[in-house]
Amino acid sequence: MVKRFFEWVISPMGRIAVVIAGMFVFSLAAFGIYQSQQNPKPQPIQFPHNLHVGFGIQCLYCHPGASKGPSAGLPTISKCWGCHQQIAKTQTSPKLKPMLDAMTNGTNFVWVPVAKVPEFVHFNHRPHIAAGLNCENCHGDMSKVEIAENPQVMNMGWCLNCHRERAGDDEAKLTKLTDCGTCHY
Amino acid sequence: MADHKPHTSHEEHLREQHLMLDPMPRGKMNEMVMESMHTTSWKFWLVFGLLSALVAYALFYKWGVMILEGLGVAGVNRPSYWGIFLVNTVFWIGISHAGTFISAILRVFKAEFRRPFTRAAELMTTFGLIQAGFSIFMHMGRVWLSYWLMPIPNERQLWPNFHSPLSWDLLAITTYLLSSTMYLFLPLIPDLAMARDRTPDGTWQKVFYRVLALGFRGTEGEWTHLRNALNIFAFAIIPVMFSVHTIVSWDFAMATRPGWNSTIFGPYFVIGALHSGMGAVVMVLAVVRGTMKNMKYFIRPEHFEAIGKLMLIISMSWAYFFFNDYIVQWYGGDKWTKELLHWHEAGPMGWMWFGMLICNVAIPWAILWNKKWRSTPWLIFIVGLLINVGMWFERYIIVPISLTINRMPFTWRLYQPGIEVWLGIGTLAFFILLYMAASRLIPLIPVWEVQEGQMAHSLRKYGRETVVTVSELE
Amino acid sequence: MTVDLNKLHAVGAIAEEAEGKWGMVIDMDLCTGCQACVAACAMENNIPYVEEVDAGYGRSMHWIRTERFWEGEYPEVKMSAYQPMLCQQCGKAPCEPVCPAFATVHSQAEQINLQVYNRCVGTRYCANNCPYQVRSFNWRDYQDSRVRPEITILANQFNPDVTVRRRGVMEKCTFCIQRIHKAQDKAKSEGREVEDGEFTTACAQACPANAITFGRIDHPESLVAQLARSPRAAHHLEELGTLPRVTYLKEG
Amino acid sequence: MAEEKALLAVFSDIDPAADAIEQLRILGVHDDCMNVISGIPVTEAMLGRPSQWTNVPRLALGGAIAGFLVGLFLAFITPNMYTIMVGGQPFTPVPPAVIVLFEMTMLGMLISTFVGVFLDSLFPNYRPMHYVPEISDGKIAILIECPPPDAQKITDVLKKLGAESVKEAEAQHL
Repeated sequence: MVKRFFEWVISPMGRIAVVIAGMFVFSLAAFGIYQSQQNPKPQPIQFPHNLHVGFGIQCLYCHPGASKGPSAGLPTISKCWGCHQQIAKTQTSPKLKPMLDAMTNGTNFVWVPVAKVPEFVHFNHRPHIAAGLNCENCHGDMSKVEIAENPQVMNMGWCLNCHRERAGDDEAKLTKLTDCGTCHY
Repeated sequence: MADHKPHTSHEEHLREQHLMLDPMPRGKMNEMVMESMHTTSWKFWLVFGLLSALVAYALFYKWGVMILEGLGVAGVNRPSYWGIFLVNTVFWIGISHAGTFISAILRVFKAEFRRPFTRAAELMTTFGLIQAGFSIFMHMGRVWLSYWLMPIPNERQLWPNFHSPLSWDLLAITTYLLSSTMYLFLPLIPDLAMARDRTPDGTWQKVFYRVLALGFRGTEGEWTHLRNALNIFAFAIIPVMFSVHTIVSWDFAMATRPGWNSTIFGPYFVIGALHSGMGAVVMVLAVVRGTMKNMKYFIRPEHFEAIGKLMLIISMSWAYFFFNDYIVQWYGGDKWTKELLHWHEAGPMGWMWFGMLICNVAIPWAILWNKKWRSTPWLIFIVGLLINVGMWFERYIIVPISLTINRMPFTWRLYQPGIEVWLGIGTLAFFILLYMAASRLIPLIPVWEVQEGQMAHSLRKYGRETVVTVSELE
Repeated sequence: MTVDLNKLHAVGAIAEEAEGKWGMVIDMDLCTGCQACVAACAMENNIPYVEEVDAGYGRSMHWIRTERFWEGEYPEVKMSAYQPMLCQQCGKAPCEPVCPAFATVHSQAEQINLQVYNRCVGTRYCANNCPYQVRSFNWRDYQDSRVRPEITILANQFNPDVTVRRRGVMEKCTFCIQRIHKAQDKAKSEGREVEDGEFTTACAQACPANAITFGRIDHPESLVAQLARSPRAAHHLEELGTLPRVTYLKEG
Repeated sequence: MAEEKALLAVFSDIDPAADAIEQLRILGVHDDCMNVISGIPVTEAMLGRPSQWTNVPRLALGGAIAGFLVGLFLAFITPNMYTIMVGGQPFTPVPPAVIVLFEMTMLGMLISTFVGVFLDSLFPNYRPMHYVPEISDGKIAILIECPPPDAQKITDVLKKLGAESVKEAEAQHL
């Protein structure tokens, strides 16, 4: 049996099969490494979400747009400064130096959005909040993460699963929530 | 040739005429076929090199430019959203019909003249479909997303739209391409085994044939499985072939456009496909006979004569269907259709309409009725060429010229081809290139089928006449 | 197993289709052919600026166009009325079933035709099959500043509510669905229904002669429904059975 | 298997081969222990051999059924996974479904026929096998498996019947 297998392996078809199998294993490994090595995107300041949420600051304090319109918004430096100017550590901490510099120079820094939908998707935060969803339903529990990461693969299947679940047996609601024109136009 | 029995001059004449009655020792025949594959002059390589350059430039470079820049580099515009891309798609699918027609329908009906050129015709099917695939992918605005048309499981549960004739088309062409490739490969296995046996060890050809021959020896079991499979294929691929071009015609016939919405389009397209396909087969056979060594033994005037007869019949059927399509549209009297018919004949491209009728009807009828003329390879080559030109005109009239006329006169505008001319030339060059490569790699003559036929044929005297008899091998 | 046709939207949908939700009435008596609607639509919907050569070759991409016809030979020319032509938002649209990728679909929520740009692969079958010839195809990357540097300054005026399309994608009038969504969202947040005349499409808003009226055609008391009941009302190519949602008021 | 001996007899024509098969049967060689190798499809009837069993038609039927089921899935199930309204048509119209069913049935049938040849003939097979290349030139070979004591007797009979060569079959790389 072993001998026959060996004979088959050295035959042309066997070699091709070995090469294909090798490529398959290699691509699987490469994909796995790629998946596990994605670091959170670098931000101008390595903003610790867990610390701020731990202080009891609400999500909507820094991202107020979520309850009003399409975009939740990312805070500007003056919003940070509102609290941080009263904190002594702001002046000394090396981690907060970019903010101090930016404030003294009058410049701003640009946060890198982590939860982004493609440009052909028109996502609106307001109806989602109005429907009773909480931030952590989509963005994960920020009291546990230090640097914000997107916990979901935000693709259309993920959106639709939730839409279908929440519509339940309500035909009209399902029609509205699975309509292509609700998000794509 | 190598025959020891005494025979009359009539018998000799029959032998000379019919390949099936002119048996040759099988070893020698194999030798001839192998020799034809290995005899390659500098002219072959010159043409091969030129065509390769043409394919690289006209097909791949130009297509790359088009993908990067968008379809604006082509000539398609507002009323004529489909241009030469679709013309070429229909044209190449049409060409591909000849292979199935010859090898499947003639196999089912046991038309013995098919034997030496079934493979040449089947190669046309596969290569023609590859060009059709190229043409249809070129036509797409975002070709890199073309996999969305395939039924692939996905997390959105979005599947192709099976209401659309294009989805049917995709299924039909995929089915046809796969099945015709398998149908090409199955009867090729014994010939690959033959080539493997006659190739010296240590060459790359040996490895090539060894891999492709799959270890075929010719045991009783192998032959039985192969013969059963070929029978199933021959019967099953015929409806597939008819469905393919019917569905291609439905791309047009299911639309709301005046001039397209016609119930006769299905059979009309199928006959048109056979028309151009047979023309193409005859051209290929004439070229193969003229340029490849030893092919004059295999491909004889009798074959051109037989195909010529078929071409004449198909040309008449095409004329019948054309007239059927025309008179119904004309008599129906819809104002847009009338406008369209007038545009076909008297518009700026009217020469094409008349050229189509001359190439597809007048010339075949004028030449093919004569047995001597249709047995002359160069003459029937020209007829085949003209039929293909005429059939290309026909598709051009159906696609961009008919699209010019719609129900919104404000948008009427004539179509002027752009980069698609290059791309069309590229597909033609690629077709010829593939064919040239195949002619040196695989036996163009299905040797075992010819040998089987020669075994089955015999001459028998009935009274004062010697007639050809065929035994039923299967 | 019995199939509930109503559940499959097969029977119910067709009956419902005949009515529609949003509708438009265009009064050809009032239209002066000023092209304000064309410009407004282009601004609202990020319609690319197609250069002279392409436009001259029949590739202008406007979602609404003003068709003009004349009768007779040159000096004795009689102009007929201007005819703004846009997507008729057919109830039974010929463009929809022919798309192999489900890129052009019927919105069951809004009862209009949708073009899903990101799903479009560019077979252009829908445009061929549209009897009104109102679909436009992105022949080139007209709006990519990497391809056309001169577009960079125009990029600032893009409407953020509408996708910027790229090459190889079909597009067409959407009845300004972004405005529909906005109005519905606002009304919902205030806990009410959308009122007639609360919003309108860009073309109707821009029309100086008020020739275009837009609104809920299924509310009999709305302005658009009243106008659509006018004896002058007609639909384009009605014989094809496409159930257009745009009603034209003939001259007279 | 070890005690069986394989002989390969090469004949130049069908007639002596058919005679040889008959003689072998008289000598007590069972039909299952013989195999005829030829370069063209010589039928079993010509050689007086029992007809061969083939699974290809059954596999083709199975493939057709599988293809039909795939077609049913595509035509009737997938449109209901994400219901999208197009042109006021029902989600699963029957006439287009017929086309899908037809194409998928044919595809399933033809693929399984093709695969059936591979399965039934044990293709691809690159192990060394009993073979002589002359077979493709028109020779007919009979492969006989017999107990070693009978080998000499069989060889003699076959030689007498016009075999061009009878030798112990060697497995060789094709």
